Amino acid sequence: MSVLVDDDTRVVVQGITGGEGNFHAEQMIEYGTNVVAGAVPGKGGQEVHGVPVYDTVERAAREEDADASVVFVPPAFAADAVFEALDAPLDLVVAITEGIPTQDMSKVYKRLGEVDTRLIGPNCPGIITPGEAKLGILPGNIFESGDVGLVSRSGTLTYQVVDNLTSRGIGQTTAIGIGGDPIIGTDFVDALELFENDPDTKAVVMCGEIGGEDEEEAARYIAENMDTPVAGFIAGRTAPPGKRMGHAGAIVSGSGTGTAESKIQALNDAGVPVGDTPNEVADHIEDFL
Amino acid sequence: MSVLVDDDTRVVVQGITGGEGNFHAEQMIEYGTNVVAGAVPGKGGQEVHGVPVYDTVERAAREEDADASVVFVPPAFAADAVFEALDAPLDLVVAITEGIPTQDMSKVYKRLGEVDTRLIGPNCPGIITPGEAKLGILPGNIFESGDVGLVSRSGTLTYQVVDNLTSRGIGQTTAIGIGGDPIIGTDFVDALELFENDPDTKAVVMCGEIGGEDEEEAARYIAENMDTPVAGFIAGRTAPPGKRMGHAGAIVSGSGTGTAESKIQALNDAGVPVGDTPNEVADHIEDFL
Amino acid sequence: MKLHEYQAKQVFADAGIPTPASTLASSVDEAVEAAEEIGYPVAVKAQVHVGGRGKAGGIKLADDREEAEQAAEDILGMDLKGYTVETVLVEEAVDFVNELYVGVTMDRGEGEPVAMVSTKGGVDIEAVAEEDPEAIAREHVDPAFGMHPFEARKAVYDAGVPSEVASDVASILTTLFQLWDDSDASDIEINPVMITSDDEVVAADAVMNIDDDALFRQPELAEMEEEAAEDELEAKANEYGFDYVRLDGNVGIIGNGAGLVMTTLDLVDHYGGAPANFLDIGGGAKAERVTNALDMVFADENVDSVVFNIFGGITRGDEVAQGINDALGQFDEIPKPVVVRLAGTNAEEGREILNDELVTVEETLEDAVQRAVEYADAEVEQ
Amino acid sequence: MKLHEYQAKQVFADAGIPTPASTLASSVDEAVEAAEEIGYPVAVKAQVHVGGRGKAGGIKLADDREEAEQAAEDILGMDLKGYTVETVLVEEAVDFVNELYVGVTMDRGEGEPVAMVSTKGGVDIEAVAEEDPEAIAREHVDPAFGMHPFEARKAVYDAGVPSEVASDVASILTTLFQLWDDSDASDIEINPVMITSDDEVVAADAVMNIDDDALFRQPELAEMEEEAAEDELEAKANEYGFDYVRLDGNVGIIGNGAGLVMTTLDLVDHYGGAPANFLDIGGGAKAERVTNALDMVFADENVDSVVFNIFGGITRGDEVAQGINDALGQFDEIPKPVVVRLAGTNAEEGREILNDELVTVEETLEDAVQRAVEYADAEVEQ
Repeated sequence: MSVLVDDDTRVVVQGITGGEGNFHAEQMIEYGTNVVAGAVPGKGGQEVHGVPVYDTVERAAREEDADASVVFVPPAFAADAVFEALDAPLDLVVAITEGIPTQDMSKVYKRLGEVDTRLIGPNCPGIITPGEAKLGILPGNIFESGDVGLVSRSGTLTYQVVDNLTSRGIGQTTAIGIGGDPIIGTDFVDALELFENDPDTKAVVMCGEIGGEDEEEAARYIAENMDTPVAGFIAGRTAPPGKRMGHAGAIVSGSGTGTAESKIQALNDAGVPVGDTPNEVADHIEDFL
Repeated sequence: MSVLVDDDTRVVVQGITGGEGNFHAEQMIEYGTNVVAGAVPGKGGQEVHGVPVYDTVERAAREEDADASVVFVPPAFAADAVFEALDAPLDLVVAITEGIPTQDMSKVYKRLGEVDTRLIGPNCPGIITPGEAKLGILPGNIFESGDVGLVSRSGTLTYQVVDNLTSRGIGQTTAIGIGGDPIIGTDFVDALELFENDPDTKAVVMCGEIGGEDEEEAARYIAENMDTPVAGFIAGRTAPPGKRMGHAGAIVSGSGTGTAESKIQALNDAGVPVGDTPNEVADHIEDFL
Repeated sequence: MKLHEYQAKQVFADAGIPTPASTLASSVDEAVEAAEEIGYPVAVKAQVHVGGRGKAGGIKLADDREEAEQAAEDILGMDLKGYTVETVLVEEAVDFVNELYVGVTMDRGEGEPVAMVSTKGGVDIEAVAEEDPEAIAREHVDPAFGMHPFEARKAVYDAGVPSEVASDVASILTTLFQLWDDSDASDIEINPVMITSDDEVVAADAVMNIDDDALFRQPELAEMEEEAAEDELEAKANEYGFDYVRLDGNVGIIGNGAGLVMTTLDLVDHYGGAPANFLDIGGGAKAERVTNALDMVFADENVDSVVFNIFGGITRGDEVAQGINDALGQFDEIPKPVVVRLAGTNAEEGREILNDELVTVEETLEDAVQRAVEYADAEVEQ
Repeated sequence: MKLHEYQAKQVFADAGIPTPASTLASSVDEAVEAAEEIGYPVAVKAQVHVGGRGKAGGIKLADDREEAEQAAEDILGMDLKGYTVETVLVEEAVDFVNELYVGVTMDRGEGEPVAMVSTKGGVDIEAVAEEDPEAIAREHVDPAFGMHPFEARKAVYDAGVPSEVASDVASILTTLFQLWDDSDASDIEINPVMITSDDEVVAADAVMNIDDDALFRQPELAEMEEEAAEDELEAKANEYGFDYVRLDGNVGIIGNGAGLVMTTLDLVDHYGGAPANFLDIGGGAKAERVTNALDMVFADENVDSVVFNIFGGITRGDEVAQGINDALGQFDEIPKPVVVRLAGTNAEEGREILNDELVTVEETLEDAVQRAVEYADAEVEQ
């Protein structure tokens, strides 16, 4: 019925006493997510929304048998929070924080290669398995349980596509926002592999954007390894080279790599139809089902 | 007939243009070791003892198909030389250099966990397979080919024990000087495992000394995993606590760990006879064969 | 954040990298005085954040006082790709026999830094990377360990740097990496490193860009940021804290979330229009942010219509609608037609609140974009 | 290399760790003046490289001028475990409610640094480690990454440090690790960190030992090394570059290689003798090193005989023999009987060269040691 998270996932909220952490912890709990603890240095012993707070993630994980966390920690301290979650160790860490210095993420990325924990993000809306659990800031009400997996580099674009799907009665197994930063934990290929191996996911939407080579790599992966049909969308067709389109990763280099054309071409070559509008993506998915 | 090195081993000498490197490269070649290259930054294109010198280890390895190196590089640059050999990558690196800063070795040790290369040393006499190859500074003439494996934390003590063996006509498969520093690459357990898996090694001599817990760990390994008989020697029975006996690793801590008594007891408990003199060690080996 | 050449050179020089004697000048007199003190020949170099300064006439050599004066007169005040030159660096002209490229950047795909060395220095390195990738030696660096000295040597020898200067160039590269690491740089490069006939190495240019997300912990570098003579609207976006990029079209675009805004741009194009800008107001859409966003878009004289595309996630549509009403209510007359599309949480409530005397409300993204393109076309026809 | 408390405190204070006000004094007058300036109560603390100073009378509290004078008089010039106290640190006595232990060292077994925190501060931490290991929180640190802030926090919270000061103590630990790393320290610790009634934290003692092998790149710390009032012979060994440890017996021992020398000591003991020292002359045995080694051993008045045990590896036995002949030839009379055992490369040639009017030559290690023990016993009986 899902990948990575479900109603058994036991979640720690890192930064639960901050404004964002507090608000979204409440939202997650309301959605039915099994939030079992908060972790904030110096706040051990407090309770937030009925959830006990610990000074360290390791203690939260040990005392509450947690296996995942969501990081709502300001950018200056966010990489350290991720390192702490990797060390606890948890199985899954979802980093919502935007604006983490790239060199910090480079070190995190190195560490990810040494441990078994999976990171989603940073600078992402999180992950949701409709009706079971959401780890992050996605608006639960637009999702509906169903057969389609979704992976996206962007937040509100994800919501747009989900809206197009849900309004046609097409539900989702799990939606993963992998984040718009240049260095991220789970990438398209990782997410596609999860969906390919999930018997309940009948089709996958992949929302990419300009910058980097991830979509091209994903296309290669799809061509070589996937039976589940995939429909794509690429944002940024009209973006001029050298201009950063919001996301730190969304930039077409001067030498012409990372363009929407190259990504769309690669996906088409892999047999993936790419919609010109979000609505067209939903059309393709409808065709698959 | 041997572990780790034989006459097929293709050796790079790092630091071949320095005094020590130059002298021992010649000794190694005279012994019959297959020295195929030297590596010294800025000396690429030269030749030493008929061997071509390259600016980088990677290039030496690539051009000459080398798989091992011996490091004769001053302590300030030795860790970097080891990192370079790990990166080349070579299969085996033997670091002779004494006096490498401990924090440098700690970083090397971390890196060793990430690569497939084996390090012997530092601060060690090297490794020899009598009649085939020696990588290091061991005096070839005292060794003889035979059935006994030898592993030791000390240089001249190794020679002493080998002398006791050879003078009785007991030869050696391979002798490994693992070095007297607190942080080393190949330790007793690693070396014992190699000898246990070598069908030609009929018995093993293990020369330990005070300091650390390596001999105790070796005793546990022997008890649990070894069929090949082992005889031991432990230097430093008369060393007072808190005094460093030459080797940086040879120190009995104030709290009583690392003593000769504890090591001898552990070995005896594992069924390993420990000689009171090097000659008694040879007696035990003679009994085994 | 980009450092000017003169700033980056100061950072390099402080770290021990050899740089030519130089003085910053913001008037012709200052430039001539600097040239006289340094001695001829000198190079007079425009200090603007523009690539290809040399080709565009922003760098001139001068062999004597007269030429120096002429060069400074030519360059100071000139327009270089939209930027006015306000300062020049007057620098000892190095007599070189060879030029190298040395740089460190983040390889985003690999998630780790990469050091680069090439003997094809002094030319556009991106062109070299495209046409002759083998001419650039690349050495990836483990970010946890930092650069080992052997890695610098390896890059230098792999690139084929002449052995007489290999050790000095390796040492420059090691220093550059350390600076990159300590300064939270995104890119740092010297192009060219000049090699003189007596095997001296000199950093003849200097590029250093800092990760904006790390400026909070680089106070000394952050202070070097100058009020660049950048696009007025982009400066305003900076002030408001918006992600904004000005484009050539006439349909103003406001939205929340980079992907969704890019998609809105793409749809404007798809329906035959031309986007005037990228403007992401981010999460939440309080009245003030809405006001500021509209202010910016209206300030762009090219804009003929505006499409406002908000997908409410956690943000509620009714709150956004109220913000839009408040913002537009401040105008006596709405300068350009505004189309609003609200979706997501409480979108319906939001649409009900919106004052349709101020804005045109559309339900779908496609309809909203098409309507905005129509309005823009109508304005053009007038 | 060990830093004195006052030196380590200076390093800590420079790094931002709070330390009490203090002044170094090498006379009673200076000490009193310092105490008057700091204000009472003060602690007067002997600056010697000896553990357990407090118990041995090397630290005294003074509540007024008279007591300060008395304390300085008592401590200055006193003998602490063989070391004469030449300076004292006069320090503000901190009024504390709690004492912690904080330290960083190399875990040799794991090959990586370990940070330690305990609420059982102010007492012998090795005893705590032995009797109540759970009372010390340990956090291993990856040497490539360095200490992450969360690791410091984890150690502090795991140790049960009161939450009021947890953040300050974590910050001290982070700083200590950075110092450990930057200074090539082997051990660095504060025992105790005092906690005052108003939740201030203060480093009331300071230990900092530097890896001797890294002193070449720590010039500032190397300069702090003082001619300690150490054993005269050990000082001489330092000068000669020998590994030397003085022991209680009367059989002097010279050899090459740490393991072989230790084995020689063990054999002396095994055959009923008592080793007077450990002396490793290292590789090669040129005449000068042999002369210096003999000089040292003869300078030890406890020595009654000497055993010289060389296993020639690359070093040739005949060269060593020549060195021994040359060295002993300089004496009119050999002070104590010397037994020489040469083995390995060219040992036979060496034995032939050796002048048996100067030394007794033995072929095996066992024989050589037994002979030296006999000689020593004979000297004792005289």
